[in-house]
Amino acid sequence: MLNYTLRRLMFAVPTLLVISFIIFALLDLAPNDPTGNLPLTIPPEVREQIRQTLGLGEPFHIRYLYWLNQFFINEPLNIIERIFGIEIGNSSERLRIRSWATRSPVVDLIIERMPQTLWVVGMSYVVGILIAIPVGIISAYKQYSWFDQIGTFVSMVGFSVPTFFTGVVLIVIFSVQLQWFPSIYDTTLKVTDWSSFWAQVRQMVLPVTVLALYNAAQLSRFVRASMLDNLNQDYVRTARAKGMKERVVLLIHVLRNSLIPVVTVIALGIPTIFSGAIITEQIFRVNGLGQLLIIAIQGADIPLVQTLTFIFAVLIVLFNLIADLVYGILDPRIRYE
Amino acid sequence: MVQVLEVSDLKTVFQTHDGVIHAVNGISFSLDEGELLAVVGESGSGKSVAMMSLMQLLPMPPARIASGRVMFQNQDLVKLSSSGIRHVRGARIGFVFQDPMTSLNPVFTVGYQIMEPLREHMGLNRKQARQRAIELLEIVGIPAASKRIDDYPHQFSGGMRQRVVIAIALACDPKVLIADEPTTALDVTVQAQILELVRDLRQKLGMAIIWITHDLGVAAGIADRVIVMYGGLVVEHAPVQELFANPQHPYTRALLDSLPGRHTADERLRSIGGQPPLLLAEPSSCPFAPRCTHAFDRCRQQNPRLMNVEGRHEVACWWDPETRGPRDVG
Amino acid sequence: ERGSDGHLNILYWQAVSILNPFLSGGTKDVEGASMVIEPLAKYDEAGNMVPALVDEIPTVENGGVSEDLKSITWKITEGLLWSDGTPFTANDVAFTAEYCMHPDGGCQQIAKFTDVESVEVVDDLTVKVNFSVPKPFPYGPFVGAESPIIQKAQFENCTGPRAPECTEQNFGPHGTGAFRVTEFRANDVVSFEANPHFRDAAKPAFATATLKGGGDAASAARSILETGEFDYAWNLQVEPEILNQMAAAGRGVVVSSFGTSVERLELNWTDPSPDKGAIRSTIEAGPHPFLSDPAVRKALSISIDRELLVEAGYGASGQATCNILPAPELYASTAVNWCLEYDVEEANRLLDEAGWERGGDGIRAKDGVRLSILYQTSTNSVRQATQALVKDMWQQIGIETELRNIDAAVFFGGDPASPDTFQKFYADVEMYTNNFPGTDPERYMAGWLCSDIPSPANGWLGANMPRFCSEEYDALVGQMAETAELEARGELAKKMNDILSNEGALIPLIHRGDVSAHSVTLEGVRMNSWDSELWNVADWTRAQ
Amino acid sequence: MSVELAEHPINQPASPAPLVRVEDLLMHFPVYKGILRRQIGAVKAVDGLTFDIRKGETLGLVGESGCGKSTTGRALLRLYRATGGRILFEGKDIAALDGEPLRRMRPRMQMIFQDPQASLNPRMTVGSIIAEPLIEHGVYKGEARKAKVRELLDAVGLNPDYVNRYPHEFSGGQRQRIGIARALALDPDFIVCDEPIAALDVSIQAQVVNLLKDLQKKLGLTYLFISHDLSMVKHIADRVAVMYLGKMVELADVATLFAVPKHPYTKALLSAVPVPDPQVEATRKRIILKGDIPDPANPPVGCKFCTRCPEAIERCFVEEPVWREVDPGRHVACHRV
Amino acid sequence: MSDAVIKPPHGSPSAPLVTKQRTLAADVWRQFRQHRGGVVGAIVFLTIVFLVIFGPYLHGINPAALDVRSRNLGISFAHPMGTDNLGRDMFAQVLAGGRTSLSVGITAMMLSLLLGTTIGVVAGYFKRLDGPLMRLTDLFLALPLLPLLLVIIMLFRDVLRARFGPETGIFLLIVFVIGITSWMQTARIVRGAVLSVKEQEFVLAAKSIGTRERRIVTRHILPNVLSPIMVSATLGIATAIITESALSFLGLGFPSDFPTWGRLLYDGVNFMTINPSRVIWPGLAISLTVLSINYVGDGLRDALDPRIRGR
Ligand SMILES: Nc1ncnc2c1ncn2[C@@H]1O[C@H](COP(=O)(O)OP(=O)(O)OP(=O)(O)O)[C@@H](O)[C@H]1O
Ligand SMILES: Nc1ncnc2c1ncn2[C@@H]1O[C@H](COP(=O)(O)OP(=O)(O)OP(=O)(O)O)[C@@H](O)[C@H]1O
Ligand SMILES: [Mg+2]
Ligand SMILES: [Mg+2]
Repeated sequence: MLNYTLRRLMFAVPTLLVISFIIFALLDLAPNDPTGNLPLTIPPEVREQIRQTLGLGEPFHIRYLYWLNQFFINEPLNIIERIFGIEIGNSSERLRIRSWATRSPVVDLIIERMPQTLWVVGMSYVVGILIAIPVGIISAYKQYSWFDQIGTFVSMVGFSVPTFFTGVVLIVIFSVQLQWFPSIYDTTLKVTDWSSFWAQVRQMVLPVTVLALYNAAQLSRFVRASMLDNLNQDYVRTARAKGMKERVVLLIHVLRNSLIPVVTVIALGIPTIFSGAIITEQIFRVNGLGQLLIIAIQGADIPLVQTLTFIFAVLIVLFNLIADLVYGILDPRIRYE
Repeated sequence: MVQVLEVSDLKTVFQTHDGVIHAVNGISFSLDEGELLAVVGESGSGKSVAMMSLMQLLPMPPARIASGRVMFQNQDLVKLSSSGIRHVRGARIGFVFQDPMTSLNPVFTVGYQIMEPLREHMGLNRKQARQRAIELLEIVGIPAASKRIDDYPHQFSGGMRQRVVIAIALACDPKVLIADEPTTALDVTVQAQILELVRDLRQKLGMAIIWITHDLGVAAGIADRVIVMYGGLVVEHAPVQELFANPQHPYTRALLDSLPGRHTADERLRSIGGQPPLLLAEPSSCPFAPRCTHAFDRCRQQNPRLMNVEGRHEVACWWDPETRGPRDVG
Repeated sequence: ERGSDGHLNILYWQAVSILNPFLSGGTKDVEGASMVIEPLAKYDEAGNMVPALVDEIPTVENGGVSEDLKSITWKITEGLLWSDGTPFTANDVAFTAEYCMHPDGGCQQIAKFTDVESVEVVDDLTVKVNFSVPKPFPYGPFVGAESPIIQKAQFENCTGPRAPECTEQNFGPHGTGAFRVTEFRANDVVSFEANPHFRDAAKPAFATATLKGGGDAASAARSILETGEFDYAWNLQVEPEILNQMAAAGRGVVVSSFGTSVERLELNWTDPSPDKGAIRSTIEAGPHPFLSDPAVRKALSISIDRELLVEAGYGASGQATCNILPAPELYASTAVNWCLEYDVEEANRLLDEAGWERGGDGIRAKDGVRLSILYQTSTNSVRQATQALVKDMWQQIGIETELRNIDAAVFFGGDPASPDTFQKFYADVEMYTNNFPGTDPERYMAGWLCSDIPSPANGWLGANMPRFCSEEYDALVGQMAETAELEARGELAKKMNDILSNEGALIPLIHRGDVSAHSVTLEGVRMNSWDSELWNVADWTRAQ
Repeated sequence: MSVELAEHPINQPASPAPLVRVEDLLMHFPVYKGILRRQIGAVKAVDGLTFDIRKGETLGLVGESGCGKSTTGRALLRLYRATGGRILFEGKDIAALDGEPLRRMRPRMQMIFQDPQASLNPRMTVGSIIAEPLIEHGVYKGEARKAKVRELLDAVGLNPDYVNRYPHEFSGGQRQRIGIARALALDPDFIVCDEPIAALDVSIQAQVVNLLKDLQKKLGLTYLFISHDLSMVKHIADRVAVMYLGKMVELADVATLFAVPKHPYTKALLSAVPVPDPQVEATRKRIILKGDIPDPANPPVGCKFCTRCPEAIERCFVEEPVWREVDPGRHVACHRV
Repeated sequence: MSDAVIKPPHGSPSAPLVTKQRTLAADVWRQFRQHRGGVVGAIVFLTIVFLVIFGPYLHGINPAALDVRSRNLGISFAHPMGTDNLGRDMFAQVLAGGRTSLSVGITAMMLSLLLGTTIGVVAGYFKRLDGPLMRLTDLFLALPLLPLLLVIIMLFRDVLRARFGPETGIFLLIVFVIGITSWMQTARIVRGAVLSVKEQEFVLAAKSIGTRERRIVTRHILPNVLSPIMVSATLGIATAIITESALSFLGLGFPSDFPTWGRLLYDGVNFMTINPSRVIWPGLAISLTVLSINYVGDGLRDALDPRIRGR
């Protein structure tokens, strides 16, 4: 198991390097331009000058090496410094990856976005899972019942209706007509007491609902399929023959086994928490990492896009690894290999 | 002899897309204290369904117990509620299934799986249960039981896994143990080990056992009485010596005949032609009639009931091997 | 009374990314910064200059501008304080010029400082800007939201290449404006509180404010007009019927004002056909196969029903126009209004006369040249609606149109490798809006000089998209640079405007206003197209 | 009634020429471990076998699960590439053959599998399953092929009109007949029967065994009959080989072996077979082996059987017994013989 | 024991003699008819396809015809689904949009299936290629989509436009773009399935009769991994239809006056409260299509599996 992990980690490094190179090259080739969103009143010569000061004049491979250095050495050092409050070398001289649009270090921007992303997208993922698992269990346990049929129907509809549509529908109903929930997420809200907590909950309701429904739609299918696979296994009969309660049979014996493949699906989905909710974040102005990425792409803020996409790539590779590990932890047959 | 279990006229059907499958068509038998009853018959003859019906272990739907009584300790098991039967399962009747590879839950330690019924039915606490689980593992002959108790099923060999399954079934000192082909998936040498173990346990614990098998050799070696099933019916029932010495039903005879041991190498084996019945309707005639060489008109019109031949030997057949003609019935 | 009206919620759906307008020329950033830092003088909603940090606007008459037009002297109001409590002096003004004019600083407002030779600190409260050439309009530096004053003490170590590294400063500049920054989250939200050192002790009325970003225009409008969650929202370019419907809820008011923005079609005078290869869309490629025909250009213009475009896409925030320079009043020509006349027959007649015959499919052609137009613009729902309408109108006169829309970051970007930039103009017609900052059109009109044609030689830089080249026009531009007198400058500008329209270098469509909305409870909003919309945020109050 | 073939004299004198000769066959499956996936050992599934199979005879191969019976069978047919040793098929070494030459040898030797369900592609009709070898080797075309398929079905006692059915529509015994028909399609000389009756019902086993015998008589086939049902092996085989943990422990004439087993393992095996006669069962003396079969990746030193052997002496724990001919035609590997 | 019963082994009562040749198509069809969901799905889907193909001829209004004076109309006899904000007939647009959306959805799905299946099968079957191909899959999962699209479109748009004309060119481009960015899930799932099918005995059986690798893959492996492929296919169509709308919205897809369902839905969202039919119809069209294809897929999966077919 440990060996396996180390082996996978070892392979991850070259994979990531290749990915980073391709991302870098791709963005370099892409035709959008950081000055594209400036007002046309800024004359072309000035734009050219801006482009030069952004470092676009340097040849590609030099910029790539700079970026690698910044990403793999400087930024980690900064994070270490920040955590431990120490200074390693001349930290003020250290070049950092800076966003072109905000001129601030990319890593700071990303850290700033974390709370709302985790709150909203992460919570929606959690809620999605919490909906999907019981729905999947009941659908499988009562296969072909009306509950199962409706579940299939709803999840297919949920899957086929895009979030830009459901989001606006919810806003029109719950913010405009009923005025129950705000349509705009306030990222400056700090939870200090019950009323601010309540405000936080209220502002999370709509975006979380939209995303959670979408996530639950997909995941519940997985849970159902996996439960069905296991319900027919012999050990279920053994458990019943031991006189275990039906609840125990289902929720301990079957569920634990069914969750093994599901947990890996869940783990593989976690990177999408950090990247996948672009549209919903836009609609409710959650302004998390998704919105940061989309703004960066639209504004051709290449350092920001490079860093974000590369972090996503790292997360994907990492969670692939974690999925395998979780599989091993849950499944003793693999653990003891 | 004291009867611990009495089954009468048990019928189980499956409701499927293609119609109702009559898997068990009114079987009756009884089980005495401390006795080993073997149930033999070919695949699909309803052995497993019958035994699982006793314990309501079949998925319902599609299965349904159409009629019958299963008297066990003055209770009709068929009429018990789902929580009522739960207190019988595992606690007073243990069950061992065929495939030791799949009948243990792969993600829990064997200890956990043995302790589960102990805590559920006997109200033991964790420590007591664990103690008892180790004892049980020792009883079924697993070396270093206190160490192996925290292992997972996949760390055990097939024979050891089957021992664990037996240990689970024995956990709460059941009155009756039902074993559904517990050695079919095992090697001969391991099968011998398990059979030895069971002989041993019978002596020590003295419980009644129903042993499903399709290996007549196993039945011969272990049973006190044998039931032969065909098409969801009991076609013959006799003490073991009697059955092998004096088989009455053509099916039993054919079965014994098909065994290679009774032929010389240059002889062709005798096989039973044709297919087992489809069970799409309740049998109105003898289900074996289409494959039977001795069948005559009555066989195709009337389904024989079990008739006593002599002593505890019963057979359901219109044909009499003694006279090689119709049986003399009232 | 300062701080008595609680909290002000402003929504800019394009989020503010930095509060230093010298490092980002984006409107949202400039306007966001205008809550904090101010120029010496601002423009009011009519386009008139009003003093902000000075007592009066320097002119030749009051001696503030030298006779030779080569310098301007600003006298700073006494007793002004920065938001950190230190005094505001001429040094800060001079430093601001130094900061922006640093060659390695990448200052995005450098155009404001064109021809500035030096900025002298005469005394603590007097600063003099010297130009290298006579400046008939010397109000470039330090006027308007694009050229505010930053604090020397704060930015001293941030000049040149270090400018981008001063994140703290760029995100929270000290200013003289009504508010000061308490928290800055790039591309998300800025929190402000009232500036305790603001020059008017009674202002601002609001104690705190937030400037939220993100989302799209329609939902921004909704949050003012329908849910009432916000007080003010900027740039609501949404289909008029949607705005009207939302406004019917009665929670907010839509306001608009007109500046110099004109949505126009630029016609490619050169040949953009792909088989020309590298010289595609340059003078060398030769004249356009059919847009070089004045009859076609004219027909294209008069066959467009501009009123319909306004109705469908702009509503109250658009006016049909034939001028590329529709404002200020002084410069607005009336000589080219012929094109406002929507006249399909006339257009058809023109084309018939010019020999463009309709073919079997109803599309006109002459000598094997079909009137088939590739019409590109940036991606934006109103623009796509306009495209669809124009396509339909041109269809009526036998012209076929293929539409294309391109992501704004690509279209308006200057990537020389991309085929889709508006400078390269690999299409027959392109549509976008342009305007000029402030009120002086000189530089803007100079965009159609022969020398300003984008080409590979100048790295496709240049503002002359139609590749229009006329000696007469170039002469007029030269003349304007030497004319100081306002009336005369107006005449010149009108002449240039008329040439462009009559010749059909471009087809002006709509004089676009800015649209914003504010809550019915918010008072004191004076929509301004010449300066930041938030220029008078200090005067905003909450209705009781 | 195609099975009712003309009676041939039974047990024709087996021609002495070996059809297949196996010399020191080794089949090791490498075990990789560690971060670099280095080979750290091997599962010695078959560890040095030497024996002959004579033309026209049936060699029975018995032994416990995992002792390497299937591996031997598969290695003989070159479904595995042997780690060492020679496999002489009519004097030609096929152990080193590869690619097209090997493919051309395939028609000579075929296999019948244990699980008739798993060895038939559930998505192919019986006709196409049986026709596949004919197509692959291009021996029959068009109508002739159809005719051949029907002929084969007839030969194994299936109604030729079943060509368009799918395997699941048949009973276990019938499915096994399909597998036999497929093996016969190319007129092989040698067939490895890998537990062909283990998955069948008692009442059906006899049919299949009869069929195999009939075919052998009719077509002069040579069988390697792998089974753990000793009573059936006794019935069908001419000679029997007993395997334990990758090694052969005893090889003899069927009658001799069952009458006087020499190797302790053979003795134990024979005594473990239940006899369908209560009288015999009640009086029989059983040898119950202790413990489990060791891990073939990590076999004991000395005699492989020493860990379970009731007769083991000290020498058995150090020295591996050699495979020697103790009587004519009788091989044993045991120190105690 | 002379009384043992010896009877011809064939002629099982469960399988009455079938002498009639059965064809696969007929079998599949017979089983498919049994699947209620599948049949309803097929009827709905075929109705949609029929409407989309022949509807424009029956309805007779040009979807591009503008009439600003009659914009944002509700349902009327002349405009069964009302009009949009430029006065275009919604029904005509939904019909025209369906042609594009369906053809993009189906072709893109097929391309992504083809890619995903090929890669999945090769990775699963050939052990040596497994590692590299799975890393490639990781790579594609990690690539930033939008810049990738921008690059692809920049590189190929003009070439394709010149060769196939603006509409077909863009069509090919979109199908290509969606195809190459959505095959990864399929590849993973197929690989997993292949890994388990590969170990089945019938594959070994095929090897033992000398079947060539290529045929083993096409005849034995592929048909047995059909079911996960079907699942990916049904989900793939939905994703493709929605991705197309996102592309169009970004200006990377079809020209803006070229309706597709996704685009109609997107454009309609802001008009939802003025004219609900702007979102209801295209939304319904997408959902119905996806649902019906899903049920058809379920039915087909069952029908194609002979084990289930027999029941
Ligand atoms: N879930 C089910 N649905 C429908 N029919 C079933 C089901 N389970 C069992 N049957 C049918 O019931 C009959 C009896 O099956 P059962 O499992 O009892 O046979 P068995 O004698 O135990 O055979 P084996 O020796 O193969 O275990 C068979 O014909 C079988 O097809
Ligand atoms: N492909 C393989 N890779 C690694 N080990 C293998 C492989 N095939 C078989 N083995 C191992 O080789 C040993 C012998 O296996 P084999 O299948 O030949 O046994 P067998 O005698 O046929 O058993 P059974 O009676 O269960 O069929 C076993 O321990 C098995 O785990
Ligand atoms: Mg059974
Ligand atoms: Mg085997």
